Amino acid sequence: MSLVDLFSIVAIGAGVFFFLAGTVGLLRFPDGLSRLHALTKADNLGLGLIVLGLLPRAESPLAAFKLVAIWALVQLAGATTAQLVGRAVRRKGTAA
Amino acid sequence: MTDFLLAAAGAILFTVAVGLVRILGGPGDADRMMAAQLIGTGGIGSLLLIAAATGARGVEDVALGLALLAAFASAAFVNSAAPAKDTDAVDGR
Amino acid sequence: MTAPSAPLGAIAGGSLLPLAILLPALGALLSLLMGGRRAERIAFLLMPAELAVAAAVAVLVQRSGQPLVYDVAGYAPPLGIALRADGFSAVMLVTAALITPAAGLYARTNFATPGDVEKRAPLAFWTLLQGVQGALSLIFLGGDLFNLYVGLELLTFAAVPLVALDGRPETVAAALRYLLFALFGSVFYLLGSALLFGAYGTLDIALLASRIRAEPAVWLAAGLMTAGLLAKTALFPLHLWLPPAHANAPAAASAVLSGLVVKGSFFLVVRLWFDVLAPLPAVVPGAILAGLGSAAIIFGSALALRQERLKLLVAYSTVAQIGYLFLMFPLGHGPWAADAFAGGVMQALSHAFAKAAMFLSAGLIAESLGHDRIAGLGGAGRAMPVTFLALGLGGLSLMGLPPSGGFAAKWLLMKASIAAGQWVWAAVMAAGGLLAGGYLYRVLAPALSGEIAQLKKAPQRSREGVALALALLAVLLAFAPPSFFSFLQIGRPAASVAFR
Amino acid sequence: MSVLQALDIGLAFLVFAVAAWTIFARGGFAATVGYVVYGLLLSLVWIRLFAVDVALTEAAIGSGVTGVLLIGAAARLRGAETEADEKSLRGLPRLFIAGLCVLVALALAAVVLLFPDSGPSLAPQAMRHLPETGLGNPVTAVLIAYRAFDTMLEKAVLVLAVVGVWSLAADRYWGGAPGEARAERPEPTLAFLAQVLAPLGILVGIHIFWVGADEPGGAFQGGAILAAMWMIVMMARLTEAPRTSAFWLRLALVAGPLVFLIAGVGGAIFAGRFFAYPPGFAKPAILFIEAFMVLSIAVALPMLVAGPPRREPRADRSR
Amino acid sequence: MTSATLAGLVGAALVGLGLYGLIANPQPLRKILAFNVMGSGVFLVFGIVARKGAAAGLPSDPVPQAMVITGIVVAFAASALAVALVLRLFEETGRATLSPDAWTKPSGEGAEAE
Repeated sequence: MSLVDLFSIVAIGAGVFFFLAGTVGLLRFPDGLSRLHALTKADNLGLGLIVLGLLPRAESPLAAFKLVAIWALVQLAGATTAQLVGRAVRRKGTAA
Repeated sequence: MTDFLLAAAGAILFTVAVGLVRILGGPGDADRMMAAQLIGTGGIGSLLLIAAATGARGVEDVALGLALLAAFASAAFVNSAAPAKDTDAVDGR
Repeated sequence: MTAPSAPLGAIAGGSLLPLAILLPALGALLSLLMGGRRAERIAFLLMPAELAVAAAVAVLVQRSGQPLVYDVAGYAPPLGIALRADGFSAVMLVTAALITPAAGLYARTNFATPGDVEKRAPLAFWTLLQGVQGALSLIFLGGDLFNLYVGLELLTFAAVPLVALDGRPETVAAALRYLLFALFGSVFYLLGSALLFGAYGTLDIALLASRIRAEPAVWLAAGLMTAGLLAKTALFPLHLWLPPAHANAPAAASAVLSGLVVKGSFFLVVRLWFDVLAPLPAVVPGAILAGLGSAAIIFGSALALRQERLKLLVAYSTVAQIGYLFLMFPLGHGPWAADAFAGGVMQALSHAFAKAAMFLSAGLIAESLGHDRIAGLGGAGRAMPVTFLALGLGGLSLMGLPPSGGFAAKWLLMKASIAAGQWVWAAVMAAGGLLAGGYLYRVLAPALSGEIAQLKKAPQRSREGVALALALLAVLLAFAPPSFFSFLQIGRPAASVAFR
Repeated sequence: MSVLQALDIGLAFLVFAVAAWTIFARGGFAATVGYVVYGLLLSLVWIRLFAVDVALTEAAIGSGVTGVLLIGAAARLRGAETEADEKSLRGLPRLFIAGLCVLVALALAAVVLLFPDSGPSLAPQAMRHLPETGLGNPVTAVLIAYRAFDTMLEKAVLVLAVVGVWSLAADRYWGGAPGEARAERPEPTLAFLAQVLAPLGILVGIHIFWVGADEPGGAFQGGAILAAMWMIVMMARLTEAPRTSAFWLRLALVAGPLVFLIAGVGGAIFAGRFFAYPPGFAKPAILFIEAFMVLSIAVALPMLVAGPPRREPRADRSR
Repeated sequence: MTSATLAGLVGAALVGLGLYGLIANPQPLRKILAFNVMGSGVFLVFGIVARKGAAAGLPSDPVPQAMVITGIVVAFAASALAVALVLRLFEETGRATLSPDAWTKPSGEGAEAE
């Protein structure tokens, strides 16, 4: 097994672990929004590690760049979603 | 190596599925929106892994498209929770 | 690029086929783009050209005695798409090219654009009307099942908004229900096409006809596609959407919807069973279709008898008349096949003209009286005789009394079913004729009574003329010469069976 | 059983489960969220079928744009469903329908299982004619050359759909802009998202359109991504929805089918066949047509999502 | 079992599910969702047909793929039109149901004026 493969396995394995951990957290934490917030973080980290593990396997610099862009976009989506939906919930909280 | 990538993809899909069961049921619509977004993250992750394992061409663009649109459902959700109906906009009944 | 598949495709007439589709499509696009009053002008500018193209197609088919074929883009099937015009296509094409402008002429009053300030209903109407015509041309000429799927969807998207044009909640609901039925139909049709493609690697009708065998995939595909098309044709028991949609649409739209649009999907049922699936033994499916048709005749007529509004009555009579169309299916094999086919086509044509005339008349009556309650029609016939003449002549065709196209159609179908020993269809037709007489009597008897009707405004002569002209065309079909019936057989696999 | 098979089975089960959720979930909104997830999973399935062009379309239109449309509708229709719920079918008819559907599914499954593993295919023919088109992506060649007629007409379907949606406006709003005028300040987060996403998305959309000639991608997918970008910008109120009477909007809407149609007629003149391309000019002609199709898709999809005009045609410019 | 066959079975199941939702669900929005589920099932059947037509160095027959792409766009347009109709109905009547007694009674005679 080459060094690249080892790197991929470690990074991707760690990524999968974060996804798993996020879900376990989801099942254990009692409170709604904070639990989702934690889950967002875990999943984004997980995706980041997977992208990291796949980077050395990318066929071209463009493909590698796309991988990073995908991760960045998902980060952005995760952060904004949490904020948008959170705000909607708060607005509801004050109104009700 | 291929099998490892596929197994990783499968593991992520599995955790996504478990999370899905937990969150799609609610309690509120806000939870559901967050869930959809998170499942998107997992889906993109397993998509990349499957692509790397099976060597299908052009898959990064699919993932790129999905990543671009990942926040869209939430944006539509926030946008359509019309001001007049704000009070019941979040988790309905 | 590649050479065309058949030398026939090379003859110049073939290029008329894409033109018949592209002209109305161009009209619809330009109407939206230019907007305002120009939408109407574009429609009327193109409609004569479209009629000329349709007529030219018919003449060329007649001259060559064979279907016209055109490989679009120069790629022969199975890779490319072919358009084909046989006798049946050509007459339907001409029919659509006659009824659409007639409905347009009638609609000029309702959908005018005064002062060239663009208004909602006129722009939508003129754009969608041309969309309907383009879609119908595609359906009549398409030689590829997926291309025909696009045609079906084009038809749906053009027809559904026409129903909701006046924006009342009940019309919106009727349009929604229509759309859901139509979408169900398209999906089933597409599913069947997928199975056929999976089995034979082509969706070209001619190629499929030569490859098809009786196997599970084909039977399932046939069932799914037929069910989908029946939902769009509103054959009993999938007719629920039709009466509210056709009765609530503006009269000009109703004429097109009832006269033409349902014929589009019916046309494809005929294509499917008489061309694509011709090699299959079709006794049982034919009997099922005709059984449903019979139920539609009885049920639709009986409901028409009970309606209180004229437009609803006319709409329910469409449900019944659609039933007749399906009586041709169990009679497709045997020495009587030519009669049965001609009868079915004749029914499609005569009903198209007659029903368009009746909906236009009903629209005029509703506008003139301010309502279309049958109970309030007393004496209206004397006040607006031309309108009621058109209504009555259309009714003649529905009842199947001579002289009318409806009579010719029912006579041919009856002859065929008796020759085939399938008496039951003949009996149903007789009963249907009586019921039709009943519901028309309900309308005409009070209208022709001695009461004095108060008109809010007199109907315009020109619009009465349009309705009457359509009704006369329905009557005129009764005098179709024998050559017309041999024309209908052009392109039929069993064209050897000469019409007597 | 290999890992790949296990993954496939897991994916199949997941897709089925989410679809079932979409059909059976209690609330309309919950079902709609299920559908958004479902669209995403479907793109995975399409990847597994090696249909990357379809996966791209599904990701952009099936999941993304349709998601916005349905989530928006579900959010608006909240509370409209309780009454209808009571009228839902019960007992015997429900059982009958369920039986019918199971029957259809089983028959379909049986036929699918009977299909040979190596079925009939048009791939060899598609590849043989590929050089004539100058393209490298056979799916694009099917769409824009072999079956160009389908594609042109399907663009016309989109235009008719826009007319149909617009025709549902109230008379006084005809010609005005879709979407309600809102007094509310735009969400700052949403505005930020749109500002970051839009330029990137436009790049990606154009990229996907451009590589579509040779790699997976094309006018549909690129146009849909651009459409999504316009939608997010409108959702964030960085720009107002245009008036439906605006000439440029109508021109953009019909440009795709119109240019395609004119090119098709040009084919009859210059290449002897409607929708044929003159030898040697195929690729530039195709890219030219596709560019207008991208434009039309990018405009038509947001207009379909935005719905009928809801503002007075004159008043909205003063805002 | 190949992944193509598996996808075909899922497609069949989706068609059944969607059909059930289309008929049995009373709310129009749910019917639209069901239509989309059913549609995607049909597309998957096309997908396996394409996959089984792998030839000439292509992993999948491009012709059915192109048909699916066309179909997805058309299905979206159909959903958009249906959603517009549902929302219009909701705005006019405060309800989104196809059951006629929900909206004809209040409007009464209005239906008869042409």
